[in-house]
Amino acid sequence: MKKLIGEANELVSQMVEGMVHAHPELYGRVEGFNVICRADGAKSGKVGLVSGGGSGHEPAHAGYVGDGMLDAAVCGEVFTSPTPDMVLEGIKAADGGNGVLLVVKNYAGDVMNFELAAELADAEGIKVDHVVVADDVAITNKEDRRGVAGTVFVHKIAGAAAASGKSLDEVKALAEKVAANVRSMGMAVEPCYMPVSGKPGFDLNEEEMEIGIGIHGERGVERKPTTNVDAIVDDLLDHLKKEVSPGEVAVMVNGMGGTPLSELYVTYHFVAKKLEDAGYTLKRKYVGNYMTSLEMHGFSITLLPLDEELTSYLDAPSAALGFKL
Amino acid sequence: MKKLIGEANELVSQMVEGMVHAHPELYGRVEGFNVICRADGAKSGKVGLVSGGGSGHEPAHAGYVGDGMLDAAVCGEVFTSPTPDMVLEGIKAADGGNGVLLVVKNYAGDVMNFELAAELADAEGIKVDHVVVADDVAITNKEDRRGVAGTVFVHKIAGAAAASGKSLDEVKALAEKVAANVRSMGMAVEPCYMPVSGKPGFDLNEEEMEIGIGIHGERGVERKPTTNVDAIVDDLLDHLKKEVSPGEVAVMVNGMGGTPLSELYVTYHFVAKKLEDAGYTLKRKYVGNYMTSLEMHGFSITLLPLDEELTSYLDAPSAALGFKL
Amino acid sequence: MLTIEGFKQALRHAQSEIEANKDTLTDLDRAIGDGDHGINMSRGFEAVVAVLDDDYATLGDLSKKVGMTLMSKVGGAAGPLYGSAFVKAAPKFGDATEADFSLVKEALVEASTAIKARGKSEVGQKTMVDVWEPFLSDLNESDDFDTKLDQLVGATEDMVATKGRASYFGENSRGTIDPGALSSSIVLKAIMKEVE
Amino acid sequence: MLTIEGFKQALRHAQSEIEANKDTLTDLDRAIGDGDHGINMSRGFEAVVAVLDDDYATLGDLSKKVGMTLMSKVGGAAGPLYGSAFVKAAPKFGDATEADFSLVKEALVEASTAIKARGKSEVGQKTMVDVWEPFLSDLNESDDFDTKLDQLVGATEDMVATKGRASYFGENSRGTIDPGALSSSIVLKAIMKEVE
Ligand SMILES: Nc1ncnc2c1ncn2[C@@H]1O[C@H](COP(=O)(O)OP(=O)(O)O)[C@@H](O)[C@H]1O
Ligand SMILES: Nc1ncnc2c1ncn2[C@@H]1O[C@H](COP(=O)(O)OP(=O)(O)O)[C@@H](O)[C@H]1O
Ligand SMILES: [Mg+2]
Ligand SMILES: [Mg+2]
Ligand SMILES: [Mg+2]
Ligand SMILES: [Mg+2]
Repeated sequence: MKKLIGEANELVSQMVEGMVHAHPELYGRVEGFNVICRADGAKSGKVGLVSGGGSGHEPAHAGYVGDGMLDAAVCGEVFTSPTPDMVLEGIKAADGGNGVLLVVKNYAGDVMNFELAAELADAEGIKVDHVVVADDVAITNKEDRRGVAGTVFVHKIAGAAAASGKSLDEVKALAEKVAANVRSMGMAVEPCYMPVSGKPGFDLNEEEMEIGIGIHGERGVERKPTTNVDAIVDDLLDHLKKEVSPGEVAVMVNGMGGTPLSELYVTYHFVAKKLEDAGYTLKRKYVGNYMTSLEMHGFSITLLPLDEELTSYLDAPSAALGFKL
Repeated sequence: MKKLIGEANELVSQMVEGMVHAHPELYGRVEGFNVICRADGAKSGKVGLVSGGGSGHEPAHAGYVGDGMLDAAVCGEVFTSPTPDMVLEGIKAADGGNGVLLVVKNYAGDVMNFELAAELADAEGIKVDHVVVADDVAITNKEDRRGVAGTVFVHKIAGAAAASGKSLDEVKALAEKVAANVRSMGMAVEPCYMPVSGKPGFDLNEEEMEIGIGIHGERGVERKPTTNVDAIVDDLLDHLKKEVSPGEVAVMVNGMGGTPLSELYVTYHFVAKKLEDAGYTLKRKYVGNYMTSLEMHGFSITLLPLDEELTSYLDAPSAALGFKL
Repeated sequence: MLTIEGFKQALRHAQSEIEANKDTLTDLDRAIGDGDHGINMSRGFEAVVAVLDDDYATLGDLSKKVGMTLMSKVGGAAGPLYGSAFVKAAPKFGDATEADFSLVKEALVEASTAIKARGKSEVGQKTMVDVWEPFLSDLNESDDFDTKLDQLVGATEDMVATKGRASYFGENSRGTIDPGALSSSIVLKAIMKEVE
Repeated sequence: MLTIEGFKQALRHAQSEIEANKDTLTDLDRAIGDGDHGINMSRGFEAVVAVLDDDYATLGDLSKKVGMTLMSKVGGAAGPLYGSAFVKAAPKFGDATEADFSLVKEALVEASTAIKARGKSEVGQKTMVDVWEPFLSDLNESDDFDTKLDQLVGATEDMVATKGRASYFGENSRGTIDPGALSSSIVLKAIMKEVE
């Protein structure tokens, strides 16, 4: 395992430091916390939007902070949910007086820490609500599904709705509409390595790949012999097509952090062909690193059924570095 | 070696196919060639800007096609300069009647193939000129220096100048001003793997890294024991500071394709601190994957001394996916 | 009797045991989770030890401080669970400066209840609950605490997870001990040792 | 005498030898370049073989077609170099339908000159020029072509590169044969075999 870092336990703090230094026009840092907020502070009257989770998913979540998307990103230790006090700082930084919506990925830790923070914020008189994203179809049981790359669409659409002046309830309803319909599935040919322990999330030999991975280095739900990406795409789409009917969709081919962009576009080439053959209309397309897992080599496919409302929020301007429009 | 591709010899063609399908509003493909041009065709009266080279450097070069940057990107086989007939197609696609500037990275193959193409274009009555970028200070002899990440600044500044209506000579003069002053140096802790042969560019054991790598999987000029990134940054900056004097600069911390964004920001954190301590003013900062080498795990640092002219072109709007402003 | 000093001693002991088992905890979590449990617990208990130099008037104050510290340092799933445990045990300890076996047990039952409530979990889901709940349910002062805890930890090996990250692997989660169960046994052993 | 059929045979032979040495060429380029020379040459000569089924009226036509094909299929540095070589040899072959040793030699000297001009290179820089130029400079019909070519290829091993990618490694480029020198010897051997 080779890491381009300083001291492993200062990784998140130095990353946040670097982000704020590189983009001072965009980012501020909540003093003493690994929390990134808007450089220009909370927008009075606007519903605040906060997300976060463990670090290691860059550009998520700080890369989605900016006009039209998030107001604060809470950066936990690598692959470890942030603590309630941190999330509370994010909430405070995002609060413009009209309530704050938390976008939470469905992990026991994230849900508990964000809920605790919401309780603390409530005690301080801040109106807080939250939406849980659970888009990973690799997990059969819907309640247990992980929140993965589909979360980015929640950020984008809820962010645009908040920017357009919608109320907390309205923004939440939109976020839930996205969360209810977005579906993702991922795979990897190489694991990522935990910076502190130096260990890979799983051990694969040269001929194996993991299907149905999460974004925290966890093993997939199935281990298979490697094939070319044409066949891999078939495999993932088989799962996704069971839950998303043909029609107009947004598709995202998301890199896991260590995947060359050339491979993502080759992958997208197959995804597009197969979906169109199956009767889907690819109304919006996104290819790149959106929700990564350190240097993992792999990708996920996300589908979001689109109507006019969602499309218009998806297309709304965004200043966020990870989703600039 | 694990690759997320279909047939290795169709990689570039399928990647180009994927790019054009994903971004039809931005890209067109020159029929029958791995050449990406503007969806809306050459801009009449504007100086055309063409770059390219081997593939495997994504988002370079297609990611820099768009309003305010390139008009065409010529995508050779992986790490192999494109052929003259391909470059000629790029030139034709970019020609708006006022001449075309080629941005060429300083490799024997690129220089020869682009020169041959310029001769062919000349024979067809198209005014063509070129600029050669050789920013890699890892190579002592200035004439032999490779063109690496600094090329992106040439694209950006020449692109903005062309978009502003400058003549071929003026655009060329600006491109040469950037090329004459920009300096880069890179390193890697893990090699990349050639898609066709399946072989790594070099073999490193767990305790070694390569300093002074290029962007084609070639070994660095020095092999050393791995250290933390703090010390690595010192090493690279020592070389760069010899050639770029303290003052206002643009700095780019560029990922080689397999480097997590978190590591790039940690790296940037050290770069910024050390440069500021040494009397540099970081007027513009860029952190991300700009000029990659497949899945290589490493980074490069680029410095460009800035004056008002260069700064304003650097800040001009750009629709290119890899440098959206 | 658990005194304030004894409680502190227990926490210092827990910290050193977690440190000694850091890699084991991480490896277990690597097999059926995301490989950070040892790191999270180590970070949290290091922070706990750092607050032990302060003076505490009551066991309740100390327990609350420990809970708040864990809550803000551990992160992940374990953070809110351990944090809630100590925070919710605090009122039971109340103003006491020492606690006999039955008060300790009552406080720990509060802790266990807090874990289940926060985690929306119950016995049999292959989590730390499978140590806390059965350990406390029929606990006697004369029990061999360590042996009982070891058995409970061992029993999680054959379970199939239905809560937490391990649940993603379904049947494949069988065959590995739950990391949170092991860390719980470390913490409970350290406390019970000071009660004896 | 090199006939049109003999020239075609030489190119087919070159292709199969390049295929057989593809990995060697790539590995040499991996050591002191970017590891694609075997791949580039293989792609180029496969395309050359594909155009050999066509009819050609003259050796010049064939040589030009081969050059254009290599130019548009090999890429990298080798593409324009080999491409220019065959394109520039074509006028020397002219309208001839067969060439004796001295005409072949003249045409190859043109090719060698074209390589140097296109590559702005000369003898001693550890490139393919170190095969082409000395091989042709004192070539006699009675020479043992293969042995001479093998010696020239071998001699590049000890050189320090000052042109092409290998030059990046300075002194470290010593100890490896130049890949372009090896591919050049393959091509030249195949042609000379048909002249004999
Ligand atoms: N809902 C839950 N209820 C009780 N315990 C849980 C729950 N979810 C997880 N755990 C416990 O937490 C442990 C994992 O902690 P840790 O690895 O630190 O957090 P994370 O899973 O967020 O990485 C598991 O081994 C399990 O014992
Ligand atoms: N300027 C030059 N003059 C002559 N030969 C050259 C020159 N540059 C490179 N070569 C030859 O080309 C070979 C490399 O070809 P290849 O690997 O296909 O291209 P690239 O270097 O672009 O990857 C070298 O081994 C060398 O013999
Ligand atoms: Mg975790
Ligand atoms: Mg090459
Ligand atoms: Mg864990
Ligand atoms: Mg090469």
